[in-house]
Amino acid sequence: MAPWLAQALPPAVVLVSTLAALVIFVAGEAHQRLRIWVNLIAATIKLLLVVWIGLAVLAGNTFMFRFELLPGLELILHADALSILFASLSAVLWLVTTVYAIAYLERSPNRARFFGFFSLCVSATMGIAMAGNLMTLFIFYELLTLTTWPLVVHNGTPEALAAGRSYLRYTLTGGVVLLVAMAWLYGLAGNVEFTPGGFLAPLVAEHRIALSVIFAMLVAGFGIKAALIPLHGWLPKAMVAPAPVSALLHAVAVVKAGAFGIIRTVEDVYGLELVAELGMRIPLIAVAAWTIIIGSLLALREHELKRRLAYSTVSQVSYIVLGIAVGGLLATSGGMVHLVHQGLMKVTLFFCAGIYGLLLGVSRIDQLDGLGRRMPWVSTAFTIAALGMIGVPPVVGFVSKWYLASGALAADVPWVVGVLIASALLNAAYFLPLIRRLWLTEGGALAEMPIEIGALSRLALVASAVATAALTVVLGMLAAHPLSPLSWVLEIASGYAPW
Amino acid sequence: MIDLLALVMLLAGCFFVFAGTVGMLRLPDVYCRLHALTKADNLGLLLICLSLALLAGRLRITLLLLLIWLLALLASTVSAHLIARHSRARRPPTGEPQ
Amino acid sequence: MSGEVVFVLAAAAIFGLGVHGLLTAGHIMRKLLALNLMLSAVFLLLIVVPARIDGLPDPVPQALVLTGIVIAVSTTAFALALMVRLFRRQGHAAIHPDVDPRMLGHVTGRTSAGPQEEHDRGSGSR
Amino acid sequence: MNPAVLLVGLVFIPLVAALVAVILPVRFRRPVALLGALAWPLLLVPLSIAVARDQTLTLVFGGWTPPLGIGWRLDALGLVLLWVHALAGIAALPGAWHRFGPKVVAAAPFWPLWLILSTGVNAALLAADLFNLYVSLELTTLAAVALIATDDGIAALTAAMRYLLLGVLGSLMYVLGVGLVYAQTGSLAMDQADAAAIRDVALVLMLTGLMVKAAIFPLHVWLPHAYGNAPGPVAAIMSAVVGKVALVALWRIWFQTAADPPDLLADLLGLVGAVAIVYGALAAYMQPRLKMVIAWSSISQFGFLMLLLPLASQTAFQGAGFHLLAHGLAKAAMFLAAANIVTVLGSDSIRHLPGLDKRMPLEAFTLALGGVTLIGLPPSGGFTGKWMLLTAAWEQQGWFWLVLIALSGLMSAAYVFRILALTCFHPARRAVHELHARPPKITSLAALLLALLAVIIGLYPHPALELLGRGLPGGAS
Amino acid sequence: MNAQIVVDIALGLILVGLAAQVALGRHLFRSIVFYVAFGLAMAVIWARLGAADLALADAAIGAGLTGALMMVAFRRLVGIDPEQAQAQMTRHSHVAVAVAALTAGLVATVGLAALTMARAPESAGMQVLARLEETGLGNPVTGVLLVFRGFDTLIEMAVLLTAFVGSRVMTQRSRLNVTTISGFELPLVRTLVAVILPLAVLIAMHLLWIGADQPGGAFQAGAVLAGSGVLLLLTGTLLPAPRSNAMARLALVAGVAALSLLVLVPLSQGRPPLAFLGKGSLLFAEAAMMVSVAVSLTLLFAGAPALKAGRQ
Repeated sequence: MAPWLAQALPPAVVLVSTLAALVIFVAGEAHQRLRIWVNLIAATIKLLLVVWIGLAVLAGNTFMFRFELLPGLELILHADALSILFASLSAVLWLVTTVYAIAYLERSPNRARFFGFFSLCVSATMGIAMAGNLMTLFIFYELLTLTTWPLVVHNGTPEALAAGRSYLRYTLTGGVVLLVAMAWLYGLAGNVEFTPGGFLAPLVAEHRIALSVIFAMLVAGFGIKAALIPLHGWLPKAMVAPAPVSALLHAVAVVKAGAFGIIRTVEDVYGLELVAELGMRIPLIAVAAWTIIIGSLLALREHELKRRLAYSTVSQVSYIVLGIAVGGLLATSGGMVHLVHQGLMKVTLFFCAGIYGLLLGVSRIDQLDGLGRRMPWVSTAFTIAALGMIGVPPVVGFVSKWYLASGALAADVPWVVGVLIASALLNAAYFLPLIRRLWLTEGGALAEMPIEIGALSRLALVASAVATAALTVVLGMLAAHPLSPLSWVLEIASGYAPW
Repeated sequence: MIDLLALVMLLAGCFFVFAGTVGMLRLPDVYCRLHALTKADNLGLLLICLSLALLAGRLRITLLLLLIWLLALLASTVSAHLIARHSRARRPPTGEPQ
Repeated sequence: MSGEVVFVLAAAAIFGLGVHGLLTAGHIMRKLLALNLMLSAVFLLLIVVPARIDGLPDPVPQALVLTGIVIAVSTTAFALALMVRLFRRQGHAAIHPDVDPRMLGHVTGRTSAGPQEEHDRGSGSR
Repeated sequence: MNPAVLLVGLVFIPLVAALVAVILPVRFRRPVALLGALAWPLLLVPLSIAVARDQTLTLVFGGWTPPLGIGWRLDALGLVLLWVHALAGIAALPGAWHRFGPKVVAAAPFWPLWLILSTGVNAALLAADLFNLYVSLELTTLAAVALIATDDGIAALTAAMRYLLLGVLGSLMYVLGVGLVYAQTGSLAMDQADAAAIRDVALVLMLTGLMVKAAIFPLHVWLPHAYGNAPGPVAAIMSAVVGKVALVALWRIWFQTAADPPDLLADLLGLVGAVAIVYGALAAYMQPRLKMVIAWSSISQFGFLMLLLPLASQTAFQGAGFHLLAHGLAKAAMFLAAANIVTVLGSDSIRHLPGLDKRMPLEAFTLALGGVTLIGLPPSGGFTGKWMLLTAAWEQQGWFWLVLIALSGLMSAAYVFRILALTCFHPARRAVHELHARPPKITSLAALLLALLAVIIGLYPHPALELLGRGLPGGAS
Repeated sequence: MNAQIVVDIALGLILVGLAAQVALGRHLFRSIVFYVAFGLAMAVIWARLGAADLALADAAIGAGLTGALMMVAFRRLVGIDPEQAQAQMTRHSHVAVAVAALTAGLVATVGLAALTMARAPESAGMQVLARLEETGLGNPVTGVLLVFRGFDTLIEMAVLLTAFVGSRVMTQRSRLNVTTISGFELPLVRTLVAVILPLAVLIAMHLLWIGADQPGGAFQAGAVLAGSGVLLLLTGTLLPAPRSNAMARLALVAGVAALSLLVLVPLSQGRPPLAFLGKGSLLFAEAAMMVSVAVSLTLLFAGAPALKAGRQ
C-alpha cells in the first residue's frame, strides 16, 4: 500500500459525498437526472472505498491522515477496525437509503436541497467514523448537527420547524457540554489520540474527580444524540421528517453517532478498567438498562407507527451502550455488533413504514389491518425485521442479544440478563400486535392513495425494503463467516477486552 | 507722576464703562440703551487705552492701542445703527416706554 | 500656586454644567452647546494641570489644545449642518429614534418642510 | 522598499486619492476612489512579510524620537485588522460602486469620505502615540458619521447624530485621560506613558472614552441604529473595522500603557463583556429587522472580545485576535448580503424573508456561512478563536469564563438559526411580489467570497496565529 | 500676591457664571450669545495663564466662528419652523443635577490630585524647548504643531476637510440659504466692509508671518480671514453659489496637500517623513493651511460649495 495512498484514502472517503453535495447544490432543482446519477455514483464509490480500506486493514495496513488545525490540535482521520465497522454500515445503508429516497421523493419540492444536505450528512458520519482523536470526532459531530437540521425541517410545516427547534436545542446544548468537557480534558491530558485501552491512566492519581466529571459530561454530550432516556426528547418529535430522513437519522447517522461517541470514549479515551475504577461503570449500565426498559414502555403507549418505532430505537441503541458498559469479550462484541444489526433492522422497519405512509396513507397502528395481503413483500420484510428486533433467530437481532446475555453472565452483573429478558418480552409486546394486524385481521377497505407513483420507483421502494430484510436474515445465519460483522467485531473486541 | 495720571484715567475709564452697563440695564427701550452703550463704552475704552499707552510708554504699543480703539468705534457705531434700523422696522418708536 | 486651583475648580464646575446641560437638553443645539462647554473645561484642565516650564505653560499641551479647538469647531460645524438637515426632515430638533415622527403630529403641526423647500425630496420616504 | 515607505503608503495613498477625488468633478470621483481603495491593500503583502520577519515595524516622524515626536508602530494585531479592513473594503466596493453612481445625489461627497474613512482607520491602527490616536479616531468617527448620513432617511440621520454626539463625549473623556497621563509622565508615547500615580483614574477615563467608541455594552446605545440604518457598504465596513479600531486601541492601552492594570478592573470589564454577550444575543433574537439583528450581534461579539482582559494570556490574545479577523469578515459579508436583500425586497423586515433561498440563493448562503462563523461551529474561523480562548480560560482556572465562552456560541446560535429557518425553510406565504431591480451579480459574489474566507481561515489559521503568537500587544509575553 | 488670586477668582467666577447661563438659560438664542461671551472669557483666561496662542485661537475660532456658525444654524431652524426651532424640550430632573454634581466633584478631585502629584523630571515640553533652535523657530507652540508633531496637524486639517465634505452631504440636498442681514445695502455697511476687509487681510498676513517666532500662526490667521469672510457674506459682498468651482475645491484641499508634501518629499529623499525641510517650507505649509482654514470655515458658514461675488 503506497504511503501517499494510505494517507489519502480516509479523507477521500469523507470528501466523496461532500463533492457530490456541492455538485447537487450547484446543479439546483432542474437537473433531476444528473442528481440521481451523482447520488448513486457517489454512494457506490464510497462503498467500494470503504470495502477496499476494510480489506487493507484486515491485511494489516494502517491508514493515518493528519492535518494540523491549530498549534495544539490536529485533525486526524485514521481507519482502525472499529471505524471500518461503522463506516461500512453507513456506506451500505447509505446506498440503499439513497435508492429509497430517490423513489420516495419523486414528486416533492426542494429535492436539490434535500439530497445536498443528505450527502453532507454522509460525509459528517464518515468523519465521525474515521475520527482519530476526540477533537476530530467533535468537529464532525457538530457538522452532523448542522447538516441534519435542514433535513428535519425539510417540509417546512410548523410542526417540522418546532421539531427542528427542539432538535437544535438538544444537540447544540450537547455540543456546548462536549466543548467544555473537551477543553478541560485537553487542559489535563494535552493533545492525545485514541489509544485502545485509554490514555488517561497516569492522570487518575491527582485528577480523580475531574476525570469522572469529564466522563459524565462526555457521556451526556454523546448521550443526547444516542437518545439516553432523560435526553431523548428530540427523537420522537423528529418523526415529522420524511421517511428516508427518519430511517437515516435512526438507523445510521445521528443516533449511531452518539453511540459511537460513547464507544470511543469508553474504549479509546478512558478504557473500561479506568471507568470502573472511577466508579462510573455501574451508573452507565444503570442508565443503559433504564433507557431500555423505559424506552420500550413508552413505545407501548404510542399509537402512531413511526413514533412507536422511534421509542423502540431509543431502547435498542442502549443495548450498544449496555454491551460496552458491561465489558468483557462477549458483551462488548454483542454491543458493537448490535450497532450493525440494529441499523439493518431499523432501516427495514422505517422503509416499510415509509411505504405504508406514502402509498396507503397509513400512519396509525390500527390502520395496519390486513396489509399483509395487500402488500405481501413489504409486510414480510416488516415482519422479519420486527421478529429480529424481538430477538427471534435466525434474524441478526438474536445474535447480538445472545452475545449480550452470555457476556452479562460472564461479567459480574447477572441482573443485566433479567433486563435483557424483560426487554425481549416488551419488544414482543409492542411488535407482535403489529404483525397480528398485518396478517391475521381482515383489512378494511383502504382506498389506494391517489399518488400515481412510477412503476420503477414502486419497485425501487419495495426492493430496498426487501433487500435490507434479506440482509438481516443472511447475516444472522452466516454469523460465523469470517467476513461477517460478528467475526469482525470479535476481532475488535479481543483487542479491547481480552478476558 | 505718569503712573498717577494713568491710574486716574484708568479709573475714569472703568467708571464710564460701568455707567454704560448700568444704562443698558436700567434704560427702558432699545434706542436709549444703544445710546448708553455706544457712547459710554467708547469713551471708557478711549480712557483705558490712553492710560495703557502712558504706562507702556512705547510708540508702537500706543499706535496699536489707538488702532484697537478706532476699530471698536467703527464696529459699535455700525452695529448700533443696524440694530436701531432693524428694531424700528419691526416696531416703530412710540412715545411711551415699551 | 493657588491660581491653578481656582481654574481647576472652575473647569470642574463648567464640566458639571456641561453634563447637566447634556442630560436635560432635548434640543440638539443645546446638547452641542453643552458638549462645547465640556470640551473647553477639558482643554482648561489640559493646560493648567501639567507642570509649567519656567513660568510659561508647557508648549506641547498648548499645541494639543489648539488641535482640539480646531477639531471641536469642525465637529460642531458638521453637527450643526446635520441638525439642520434632521430638523428639515423630521420637523423637530430632538433625537427620538424610536418615536415615529408622524406620531409626534401635535408637536410638528405643519409639515416639516418649511419655506425653503429643498429642491428634491431626497430618497428617503416621508 | 523599506518599511517606512510602506507604512506611509498605507495612510497616504487613500488620503491623496481622497484629495484628488475632492478636486475632480463628480464624474471622475468614483474611478479615482476605486483606484485608491484597491491600491493601498497591495502594500499589505510586503508589510506582512516584514512583520513576520521582525515582529513589529516602527517609524518616527521627522526623526524626532518619541516622546518629542510622533511614532508609528505596526504589530501583529494591527496587521490582522488591516487585512480585515482591506478585504472587507474590497468586498464592499462593488456594492458601493453600484449604489453611488455619478447621478446619485450623495455620490459627490460619498467617495472622498469613503477614502478618508480608510485613512482614519489605517492611521488609528498604526498610531503609537496617545494623542495621535485620538485625532485619528476623531477623523474616523466624523467620516463614518457623514457616510451614515448619506442615506437621507430620518432614522439614518438620527442614528448619525446620536453616534456623533456620543463619539464627541467619548473622545472628550479620552483626551482628559491623555492629559492626566501627560501631566504625570511628560510623554505621550504609548509604551513610555506608564503613569503610576494617576494611572487608575487616567486608565478608567481613557477606557471609558474608547468603550463609547467601540460600543461596548453599557455605552453601546448608538451602534444598532447606526449599523442598522446605514447604507449597505458603509454598514459592512463599519461593522468589520471601525468599531474594532477603538477596541484594538483599548487593548493596546491596557497591555502597553498601563503596565499591570488592577485585576479588579480586569474582572469588572470581563463582566461587562459577559453582560454584553447575553444582552446583545437576546436583543438580536427579538429584532424585527434583519440588519438590526446583525447589528445587535455585533454588540454581543464585541462583549466576547472584551473577555481578553480578564484572561490576559498569550493564547487568549491569539484567540481574541483571530476572532477579530473571523468576525470582521463574517459580519461584513452578512451586512453586504443584507444590503442586497433590502435593495431587492424593498424592506429588510423579517416577515419578507421566507422563500428567499430560492429567489436570492447567494445571499441566503452568505448569511448561513456568516452565521456559522458567528456561532463558532467547528470548521469556521470563529471556532478557532473560541477554542483558543477556551484553552486560555482553562489554563487560568477561569471556570466562569470557560462556561461563558461555551454558552456564547449557543446564544448566537439562537438568533442565527432563527434567521436561517426564516430564510430557507419557512414556506413563502407572504413573499414580497414586486421585486425591485436586482443589484449586479458581483455584489452578491463579493459577499459570498468574504463569508467563505471567514470559514476557510478556520481551516488554515497558522499564519495569523503564528503572527499573533509572538507577544501581547505591549510586547510583553 | 493676593491681587493675583483675586483676579483669578474673579475670572473663574465670570467663566462659571457665563457657563451657567449657557447651560441653564431658557431661551436658546440667549444661550448661544452667552456661549460667545463664554468663549471670550475663555480667551482672557488663556491670556492670564500665559498661553497667548490659545487666547488668539479661542477668541477667533472658539468664540467667534463657533458662535457665528451656531447663530446661522439657529437662523435656518427658525426659517424652517419658528415655533419648533425654540421648542422648550429641556426636561428638568433631579437625577441630572445629582449626576452633574457627582461628575463635577470627580473632575475636581482628579484635577486637584493631579496638581499635587509627583511629576516626571523630563517632559516632552522641555525637550521641545531644548531642541527648538534646530528648527529656527521662536514660538515653541508652532514648533510643536508643525515640526515635532506635524502629523497631528495633518490629520487635524483632514478632519476639517471631512467636516466640510460631510456637511456637503446634507447641504447639497436643500436649496441655498440666504446669509445676508437686513439692511446690508446701506452705504454705512459698505464703508465698514471697505475699512475692515483690507485691515483683516493685513492682520492675517501679520499673524501668519510672526507665527514662527511669536504667538500667531496658520490657524489664528485662517480664523481672522474666515471672520472677514463671514462679514462679506453677511453684507452681501459675497453670496453662496450653488455649483462648486475648481478654485474653491483647490483652496479647501491646499492645507492637507501642503502637509502631505512635507511628508512625502523627505521620504522621496530617503529621509524619515516630515523631516525638517527648512523654515521656508514651514511658511509655505502655514500659508496653505491658512487658506484652507479660511475657505472651509467660510463655506461651512455659508452652507454652500462655493461663493460668488454679490452685486456691488
